[in-house]
Amino acid sequence: MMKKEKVLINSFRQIALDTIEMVVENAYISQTAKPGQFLHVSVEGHMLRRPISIADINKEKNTITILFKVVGSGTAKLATLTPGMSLDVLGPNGNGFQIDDQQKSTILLIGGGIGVPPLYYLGKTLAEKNIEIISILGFQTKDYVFYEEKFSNLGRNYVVTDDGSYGEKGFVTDVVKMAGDFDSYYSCGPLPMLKAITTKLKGKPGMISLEERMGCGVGACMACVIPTKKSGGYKKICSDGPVFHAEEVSL
Amino acid sequence: MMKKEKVLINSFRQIALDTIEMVVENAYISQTAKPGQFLHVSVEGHMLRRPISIADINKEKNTITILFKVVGSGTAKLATLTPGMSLDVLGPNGNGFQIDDQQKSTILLIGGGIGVPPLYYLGKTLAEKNIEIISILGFQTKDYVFYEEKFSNLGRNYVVTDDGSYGEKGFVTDVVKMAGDFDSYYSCGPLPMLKAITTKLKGKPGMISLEERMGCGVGACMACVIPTKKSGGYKKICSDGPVFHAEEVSL
Amino acid sequence: MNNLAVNLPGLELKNPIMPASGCFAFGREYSKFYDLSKLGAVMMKAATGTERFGNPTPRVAETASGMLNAIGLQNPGVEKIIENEVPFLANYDTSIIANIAGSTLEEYEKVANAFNQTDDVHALELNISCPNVKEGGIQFGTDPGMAAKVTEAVKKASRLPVYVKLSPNVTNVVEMAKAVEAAGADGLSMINTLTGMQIHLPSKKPLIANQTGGLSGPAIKPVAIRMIYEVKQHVSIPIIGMGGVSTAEDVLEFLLAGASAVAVGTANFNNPYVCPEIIEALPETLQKYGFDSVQDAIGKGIVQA
Amino acid sequence: MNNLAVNLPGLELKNPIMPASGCFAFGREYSKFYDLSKLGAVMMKAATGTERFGNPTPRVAETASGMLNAIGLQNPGVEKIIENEVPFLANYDTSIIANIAGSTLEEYEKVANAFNQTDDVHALELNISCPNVKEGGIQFGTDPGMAAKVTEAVKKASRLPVYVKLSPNVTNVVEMAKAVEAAGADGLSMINTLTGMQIHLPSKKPLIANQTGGLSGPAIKPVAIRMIYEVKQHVSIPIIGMGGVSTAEDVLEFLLAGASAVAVGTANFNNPYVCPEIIEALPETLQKYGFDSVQDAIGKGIVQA
Ligand SMILES: Cc1cc2nc3c(=O)[nH]c(=O)nc-3n(C[C@H](O)[C@H](O)[C@H](O)COP(=O)(O)OP(=O)(O)OC[C@H]3O[C@@H](n4cnc5c(N)ncnc54)[C@H](O)[C@@H]3O)c2cc1C
Ligand SMILES: Cc1cc2nc3c(=O)[nH]c(=O)nc-3n(C[C@H](O)[C@H](O)[C@H](O)COP(=O)(O)OP(=O)(O)OC[C@H]3O[C@@H](n4cnc5c(N)ncnc54)[C@H](O)[C@@H]3O)c2cc1C
Ligand SMILES: Cc1cc2nc3c(=O)[nH]c(=O)nc-3n(C[C@H](O)[C@H](O)[C@H](O)COP(=O)(O)O)c2cc1C
Ligand SMILES: Cc1cc2nc3c(=O)[nH]c(=O)nc-3n(C[C@H](O)[C@H](O)[C@H](O)COP(=O)(O)O)c2cc1C
Ligand code: FES
Ligand code: FES
Repeated sequence: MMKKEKVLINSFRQIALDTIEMVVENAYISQTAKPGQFLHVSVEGHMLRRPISIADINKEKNTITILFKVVGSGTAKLATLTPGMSLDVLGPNGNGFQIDDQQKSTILLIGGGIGVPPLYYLGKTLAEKNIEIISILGFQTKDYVFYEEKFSNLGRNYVVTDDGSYGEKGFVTDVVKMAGDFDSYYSCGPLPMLKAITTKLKGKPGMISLEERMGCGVGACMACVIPTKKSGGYKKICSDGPVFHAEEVSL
Repeated sequence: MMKKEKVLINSFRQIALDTIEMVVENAYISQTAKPGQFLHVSVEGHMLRRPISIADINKEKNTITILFKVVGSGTAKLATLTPGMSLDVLGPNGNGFQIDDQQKSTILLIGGGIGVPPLYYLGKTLAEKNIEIISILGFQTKDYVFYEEKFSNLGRNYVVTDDGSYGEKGFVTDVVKMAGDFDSYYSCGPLPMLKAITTKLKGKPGMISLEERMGCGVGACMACVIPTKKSGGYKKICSDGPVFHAEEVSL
Repeated sequence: MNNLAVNLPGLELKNPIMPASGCFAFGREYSKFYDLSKLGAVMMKAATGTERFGNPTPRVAETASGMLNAIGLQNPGVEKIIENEVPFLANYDTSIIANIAGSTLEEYEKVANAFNQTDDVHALELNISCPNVKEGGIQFGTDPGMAAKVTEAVKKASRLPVYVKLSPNVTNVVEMAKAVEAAGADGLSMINTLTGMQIHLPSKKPLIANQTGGLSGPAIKPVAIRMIYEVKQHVSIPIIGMGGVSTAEDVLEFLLAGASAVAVGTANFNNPYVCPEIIEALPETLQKYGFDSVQDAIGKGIVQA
Repeated sequence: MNNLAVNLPGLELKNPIMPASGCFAFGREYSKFYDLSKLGAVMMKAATGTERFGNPTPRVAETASGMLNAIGLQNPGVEKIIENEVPFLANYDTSIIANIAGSTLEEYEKVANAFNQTDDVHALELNISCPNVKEGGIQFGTDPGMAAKVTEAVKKASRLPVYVKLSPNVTNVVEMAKAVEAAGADGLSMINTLTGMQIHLPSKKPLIANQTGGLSGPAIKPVAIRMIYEVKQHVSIPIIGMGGVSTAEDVLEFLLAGASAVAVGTANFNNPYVCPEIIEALPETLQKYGFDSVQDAIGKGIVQA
């Protein structure tokens, strides 16, 4: 269950162009969070909290790793913080990736840009269950690439850049064939990427993690909805998601 | 002439209840400021700058001392700063106390609460000219008293508290008689105090430093006006003042 | 000893603090953070005659000290709200205010009548000012005559006290207030959001899918205070104030301006505990500024001009 | 290469940036910070027929991302402005826009006519929306008929192009814009301040001596953008936009919403260099979002609904 918690910034480093990795300490969140959940981070001088995915957890050390890209004033403000400072977060928020404990299969992880982080904690968790992991990570250019090594440690890994400045050239969908056979997929990234993937992999079981501008982040304001395929209604990304079955939602 | 300058915070200490003394470093302002001028300080997250008087200057070290009382959100924010950080200020602003270089006389300084600071740099400057200084400093209670020793070093000094918890009990006006003879006076403090003083000392040459809520702080917005006695018009406290002849303005 | 209680038509409030409509859904989410019995009341999300899906996304944008929203009245419809949501809230020791909306007079009547059939709702908040509904094109919230008409209709359709929620997007809010008072309103609720827009530079179009949205948060507090101050001097029905409240000091400012109770909207999003924290801080804040009770402070900031 | 120039009635602006009326007096104070020739134009402080002393103090209050002001049109009167202030500004290579105000139709005519006699003023900004003047009780700024009347009168009294400054405190700003366009306005200037209030807790009364004040600053930007966006689609005269501008991105947002030039008010108070800094940043900002020139961006954010 989500709580309002103070987390202490333990470390802070830039790991790619405009991309910061922050390790924060908090017992409650580190012990309870699941892959795919996020923190809803209060940023000084800003009305609304910022949703940031949990990228990794170290339960022994009570730490949570988050990665964020500086894209606007809120993330720019976060990028001025230093170890020793603390953050006010709600967390862990939302429902994470469903993991079938019985699964003995091959899983494809497909991440795009700043959608990559939640897949890392997912992959690590799956790998611990001896599931075979293949990952495809897409970035704009070489300068934005991060966590390649970490994913390589989980299994076969492909990096793609839009301009070919690193790894394969093109989009993640172009590389799916190379990845070979797999049973189901998990994906997170920009909407156009998710659209392309769910279209390309239609029929395959898959889960996708979505983004939308949020008000409350707890399910109360109806800001962050996504139309569902059957009922004609909406689901809330913050509380029903951010992870959905690929077939469930209309992108 | 006022400029927009960055000043570096050299030291920061609490010197009385809710009262902070900050020493900041800036060559331009320290070399050009006169007693009675102020800094117009930008405070993060606040639309309007805060006017804070110059309490002391050290020209050798290029430093300016300011004192402020935490009364609202702006001063509370300033109180979270630490040495090494810098402030964006306009300064030196306004016209300071007129000092007659030829003066060979006795001067009475009358300060109330957070109106005391500008009188210190004034007193120091006058003392360097071998003018005799008598000072009366009024505070709410013992806990708010500051700079007593510094003023004692300039000459005879009386401290008054509203509740008598330190020094004399009562208002600064009650002590004026004790102070004995003097030629002219300089005063800064809350409006009721200035009203009482200018009434009591009617006829004596005096200069008073006024406060008003400011917009621009540079004379452009007409926010900070004070009615003048003769012309029927207004003067601007930020640019025509903050120091005025006691007879010039209608309090 | 401070007394936070306030009695208003239909509402015996143990304290004057309630979450504002649309910022608290039907309470379930925030009930995970604290006991809703702490609240003076809960203003439920707007109910319409039938289910509404609302506007496309993005539905919110951040602004300086505020936010824009164009949710578009997404709600499951009054019947489901009565069936599923009111009973949940009725478990708590707090007053329930149902916010009712519609595109037509008939829809308002239908919703008002439906709530009239239940025992657990204590008052209606008549939302004639939601800027995000375009259907029908009728501006209930900006035309005094239309506002009076819908107030009368709702009063007829329900025994419950009616608080009419006024829009700030008008030239003359006093005229609106007088019109609905004359039409039988038991109280006022003000203000709803100011209509605003943000243009997204990368896409070169309005960020909110609905183009315009309602501006809320501390940015609009001065407008809310001004309007309440003005209206209070011209009506004798009580006002529930709102618009940018996030501290006990803000609450006192609203009370002084003439509000008898205060709703907290946007501030819940940054701090889910904002309502109970304000309630806890309120006695000390009242005392600090010399008031014995909430009742004592109402309208005390009004100076005859 | 970016082109910042914009040509508007009476105004050949080398760039679209100008300080807003009342936030820059007559330029002397800020001329100590930078060369006023950098500015596209200067909008002078309101001029009235005779000297005005303005309101008692306090005249300003800080709000969340904004401020309230009730200066009350303090100015030395149009004659002295023409004698002492216009010649000073005329030393600079920038356009001069005279903001004119009055309590009566006759006073407006008088001021307009006085500026008509000078060579150095390039346009008039007709301030029908100053919320801080109560004399006469006439609401030029909120009644379309009155607004048209004063526009016509001023057009007759002066050969200079007239930009009518609209109030945001109206139910229907498009109606106001159309009324003054039909009455001969050469352009619009929008928005003036939103009427607001702050209550000072320690003294238990409105902080601003005038009770209400005009809300300006980033807090009101979403309202300004919305109004400009709405009006642009219904008039063919150009709009000078304002309300909370403090960066080159803000300027681009106003251009996209339909403004042809942009005034900067409150932001000068925090950063006296804000205008030249925006002018310097503007070419890069335009380029970043794919525009060749200011002209190119005007109205490009408008999506047909
Ligand atoms: C469930 C979820 C998980 C996310 N995880 C990460 C992550 O791990 N790392 C990361 O860098 N980013 C992540 N994002 C995106 C991140 O929330 C935005 O980049 C961030 O909010 C931008 O804030 P800003 O102030 O810098 O940008 P601004 O554009 O100034 O923000 C303005 C407003 O828009 C919102 N906003 C802007 N972009 C987005 C977006 N893409 N999604 C949602 N709201 C947005 C902001 O929250 C804010 O309310 C995630 C988003 C969601 C919904
Ligand atoms: C010329 C001058 C010199 C001053 N010198 C000092 C000094 O040396 N030390 C010191 O502690 N204080 C000084 N003050 C008062 C100081 O400016 C205020 O205490 C301060 O602005 C309060 O800011 P705040 O955000 O804490 O309070 P808030 O009440 O939150 O401020 C809200 C707004 O009101 C303004 N305001 C509130 N009180 C005053 C006031 N008394 N005078 C002017 N504006 C006010 C603030 O600047 C701000 O715009 C001086 C004021 C003036 C005019
Ligand atoms: C996301 C959101 C949804 C809202 N939905 C409603 C609503 O359904 N009915 C209503 O009357 N007001 C609605 N409002 C307006 C609020 O109840 C309140 O009047 C306004 O936000 C001002 O208060 P605040 O500044 O504290 O948020 C909504 C506001 C927000 C921010
Ligand atoms: C202190 C102050 C004084 C103002 N005086 C005038 C004025 O004399 N005439 C006028 O038309 N507008 C006046 N305005 C309104 C501004 O010109 C502008 O329309 C408004 O402040 C919105 O812009 P901003 O948010 O950039 O300040 C004044 C605004 C302020 C803050
Ligand atoms: S952000 Fe409020 S419901 Fe999701
Ligand atoms: S503060 Fe603007 S004129 Fe003094």
